[in-house]
Amino acid sequence: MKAAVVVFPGSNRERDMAHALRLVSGREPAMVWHGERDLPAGTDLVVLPGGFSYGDYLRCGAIAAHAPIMEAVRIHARKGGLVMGVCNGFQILCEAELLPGILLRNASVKFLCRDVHLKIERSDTPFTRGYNAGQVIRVPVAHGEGNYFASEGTIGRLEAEGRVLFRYTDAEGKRDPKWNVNGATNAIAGVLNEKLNVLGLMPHPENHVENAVGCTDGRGLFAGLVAHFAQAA
Amino acid sequence: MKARVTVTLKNGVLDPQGKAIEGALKSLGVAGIASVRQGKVFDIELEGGDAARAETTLREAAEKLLANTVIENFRVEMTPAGAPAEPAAS
Amino acid sequence: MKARVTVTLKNGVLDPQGKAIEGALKSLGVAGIASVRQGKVFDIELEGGDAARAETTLREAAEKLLANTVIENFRVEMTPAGAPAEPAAS
Amino acid sequence: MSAEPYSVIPNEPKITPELVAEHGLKPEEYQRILELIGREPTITELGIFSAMWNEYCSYKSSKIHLRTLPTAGPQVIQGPGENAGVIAIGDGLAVVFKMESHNHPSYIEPYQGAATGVGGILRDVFTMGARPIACLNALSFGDPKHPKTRHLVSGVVAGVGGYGNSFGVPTVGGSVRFHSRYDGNNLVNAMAVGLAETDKIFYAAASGVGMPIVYLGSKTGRDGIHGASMASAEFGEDSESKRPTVQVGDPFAEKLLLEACLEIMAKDCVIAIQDMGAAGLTCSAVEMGAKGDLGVVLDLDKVPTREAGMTAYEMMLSESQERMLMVLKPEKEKEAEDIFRKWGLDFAIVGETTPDKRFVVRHQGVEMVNLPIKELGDEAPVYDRPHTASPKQPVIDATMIEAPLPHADALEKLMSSPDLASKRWVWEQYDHLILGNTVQRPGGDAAVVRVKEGPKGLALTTDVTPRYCEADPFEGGKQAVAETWRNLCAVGAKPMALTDNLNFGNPERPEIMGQLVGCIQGIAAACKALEFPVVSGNVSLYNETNGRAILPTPTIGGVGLLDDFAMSASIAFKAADEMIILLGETRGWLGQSLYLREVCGREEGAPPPVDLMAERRAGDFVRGLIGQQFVTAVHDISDGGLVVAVAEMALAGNIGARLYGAPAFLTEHGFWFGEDQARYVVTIKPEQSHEFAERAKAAGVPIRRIGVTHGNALTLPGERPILLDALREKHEGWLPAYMGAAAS
Ligand SMILES: Nc1ncnc2c1ncn2[C@@H]1O[C@H](COP(=O)(O)OP(=O)(O)O)[C@@H](O)[C@H]1O
Ligand SMILES: [Mg+2]
Repeated sequence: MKAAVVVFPGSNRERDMAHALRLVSGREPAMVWHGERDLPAGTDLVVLPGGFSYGDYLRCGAIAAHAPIMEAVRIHARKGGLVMGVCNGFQILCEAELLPGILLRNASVKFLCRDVHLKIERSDTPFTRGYNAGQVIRVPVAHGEGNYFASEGTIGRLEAEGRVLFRYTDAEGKRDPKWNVNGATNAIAGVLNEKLNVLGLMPHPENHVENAVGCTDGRGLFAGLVAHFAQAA
Repeated sequence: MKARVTVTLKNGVLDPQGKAIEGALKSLGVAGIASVRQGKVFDIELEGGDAARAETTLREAAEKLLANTVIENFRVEMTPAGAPAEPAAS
Repeated sequence: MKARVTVTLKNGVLDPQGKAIEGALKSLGVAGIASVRQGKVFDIELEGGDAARAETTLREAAEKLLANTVIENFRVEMTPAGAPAEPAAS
Repeated sequence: MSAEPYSVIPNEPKITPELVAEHGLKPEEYQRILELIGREPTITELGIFSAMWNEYCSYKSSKIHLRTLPTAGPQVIQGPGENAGVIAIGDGLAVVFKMESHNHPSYIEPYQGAATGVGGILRDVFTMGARPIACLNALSFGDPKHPKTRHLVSGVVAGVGGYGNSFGVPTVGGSVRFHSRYDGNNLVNAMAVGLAETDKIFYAAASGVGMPIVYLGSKTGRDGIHGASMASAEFGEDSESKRPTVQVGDPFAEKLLLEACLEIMAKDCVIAIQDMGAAGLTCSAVEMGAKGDLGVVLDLDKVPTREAGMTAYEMMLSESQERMLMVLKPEKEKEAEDIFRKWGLDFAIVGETTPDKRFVVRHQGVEMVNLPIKELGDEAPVYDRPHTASPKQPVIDATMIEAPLPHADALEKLMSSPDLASKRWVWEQYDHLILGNTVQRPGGDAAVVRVKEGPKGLALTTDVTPRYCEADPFEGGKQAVAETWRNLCAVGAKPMALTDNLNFGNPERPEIMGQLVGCIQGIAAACKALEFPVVSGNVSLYNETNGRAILPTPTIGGVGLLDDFAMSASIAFKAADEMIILLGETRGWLGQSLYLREVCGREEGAPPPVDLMAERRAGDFVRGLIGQQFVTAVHDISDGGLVVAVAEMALAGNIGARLYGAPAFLTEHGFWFGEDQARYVVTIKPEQSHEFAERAKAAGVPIRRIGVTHGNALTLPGERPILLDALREKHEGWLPAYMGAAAS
């Protein structure tokens, strides 16, 4: 799997992401500066990592969505290539309209860093084939603006088309407002685009890939992607 | 030339910050507040003196960047010449 | 009754947001922007109909919470009855 | 620089006694300036003197006492005197760390004050060539009932998080306390820890004549002019209305500055580098020159400014954030500039080094400053201020104290009291996981972060018990270091070195000066006995309002080293039916205990004495046990005493405990709640009890079996069981409930 991690000014989880990709795929990802206009040739997966691109000023992800590299990301997605935005990366994908909706301020209004439980809604996507549908994993969140919001119509479509991939639940996979860490509509933690090749998610699977620091529940995502490309090859 | 772009949340869009402020005002003992919604203003200085062109520029800026029209509305106002750059210290 | 409290940074206080937005507009090719400073607006609904009292309440709210007068100025405006709650969708 | 003719120094406006006083300079200090330069200073020069001779920069009240602190050790690469301390941890790696206060600014504008405090300390660390890997913060607030406290907590915590989260460094530990003596003077002490290679450390001392001096980072505005002086003046009734411009932080700019600085350092462009902190351009330029025995010429026309019409005075004293000054290798100019441009930062050559040891500043064709550079720092006044020792407090006899509540009720009360209640509400607002190396998250004794990919790990903690320091500065100073040491040992780390942040009231009052002197003596004694040197620190004085000082608060930040991070111990009970053992001697010391304060409503008595040799024996013993995986859980005993420690272990592991009775020769409440020092609680597998006892005997550490892990409740002999779920609700609930009462 050839992964490219896009680095914006203010990105700060790009090292965490690169570490997880390296650890699970055994291959060093390319780090791509936001000012570039092209992705490295042969890129399979583009990752927009977490952080505070442009200081999160104006709206999270709003300024980064217009970065020069985003045109290449758009083209990659249009051609069916995989794109994954985590946390700030998710916010950027929404602002760039590669994903519907927007991430509002957490309902608590505070930044929150804690482990959450995520229910994997389906396993038949390249991002989740390392998991079983209905499986619950534990991964951390670290954000102030992760409260997913979209018009009623959009939410209805996302649900109907099975494009909600991750949801905040309790440890048993049950939905409960207490576990909806940021107040997201329908406890949505991650969504797909129509073609199911662009994913945005708020939590950080890249921070749970080693037992020594947390746990390994996040590995499945990366392992699934590796398997996906191995099969495709 | 100076202008102000005001960006506010559309009706129906959740405003956690506004809600929190509402609650905080109540517990601070400020009485009589029914609801609060928070928005943004951008005070912009423009080069050149063509007001019509400036307005076009600003609408472009707002549409492209300053507002996310999925959830926000915006309004552009040119500041009359001689008006203070910021509200008087209140 | 409705009102708007506008909070802006005092002159000379650093506005990293404004600076970043300025840069972004430039690189988006929006021409003619000399500077941007960002502020906040609070659209507030008040209980009761006494405008004078409402204004006192709002000034209190602004001083206690909405603005930090060390770095910010604020201005309170009552919205004339019948005016739209939000700027018309632009 | 070029030899253009500059006109002579103007002496406008005239320096009047009022102007001198406004600059915080005493008449005799001004006299000293006149003698030093042989003429009347310009206003800019006066501003420079006031900044350099101010308490914050010159340490004039504390200097002679700070000199007594042990600062050496085989691990020390750089002790106090640079931007941060540096220690070696093997494998060619060094840890760079320091703590600093931002107390007054955080009272005036809690969010920005705290944020810029974090920004400042991060800059100190990466200026030396280290990549920051962790932050900690020690916060002291006023009485929870004081009307301003909630607002301050909310703003400070948001500010600490806002800066660190965006910058991208995990905030892994700290402390939060409340006491009415911090009403009007809250404390924000921020610590940053970075990692560097031992042979790539950068220092402030310039070298070479005619070297370009480069200004890096954000532009200069009129932020925080007089900020440094403000930090040294007592607050009065009207201080809130006379507020100077506070600095606003831009963590985004700082993150770019970090990356750009590390990049030019890696490309070998840098001769010397210094961040602009208190008194900005003045302090940094003077220090670079003075440390390198060189003069400096600055041309202010080249300084990137944010506002039009800034005067030399304003530029020299501005405290705009996210700026650096660097002496550049001349042949690397283009390369360095390109790097800064790539990161979108200002880069301007604003001066050069000269051979004549003068500090010269020019602006718009006029020489505004021409001062002897060495004397600016070296000749700053140093005071041996009169000090009186605090009166000794009586030792409180536990048998004379009645237990007003059943112990179970007392425990619940303590666990939900402001100082002991969980601080989760705080640290969940901090990204404590970013960078992916956090092995032990907040909530334990010390945080543990992995060093690169391991196997080494660093243990980090901040500690002090101000009420002990108030009652007995010497014992309190000792205790602060001892507790830091203990928290590091409790996770299995070898304590390596510490940084201190000495927060006190007005040193011109002999009783306050006495607290400062006493605490420093106590710290020095403990550092010596524990071989735990001080490598950096910061002093914050004049923390008082209307003559009422804060509790003496010498915060200690400790760094420990683990050979294998995976072997670190945690406080959580691991399994049922394990043996719970108390290590160390218990005398049932209730004087100055939280039990006495929270349960009996009395704040009095002598604090527990610290036997440093016992501390050392116990710490070394525990560390050894952890290294051999002989213990399953470890917690040190501090605030609240033995049963609070046990309760924290039970909550962390969600496993209860059945406790045995107190020894007959002690009062029960003294045994359960006394705050005797040099103690730990550990759990072991029952089958190891015999060997454990033998080892303890050999190590000279007293032990006592106090109970067994069991069930879902904590049971003290003869009392109702305390269900863990109920206890957790109280322990976790206090702070959110308190803060929830207003979301401000
Ligand atoms: N301001 C804070 N920031 C981060 N962590 C904190 C803060 N305050 C407390 N903590 C964490 O909460 C835990 C308990 O703190 P404390 O009671 O001071 O510990 P100890 O008694 O072991 O020194 C520690 O892990 C500490 O790091
Ligand atoms: Mg401890």
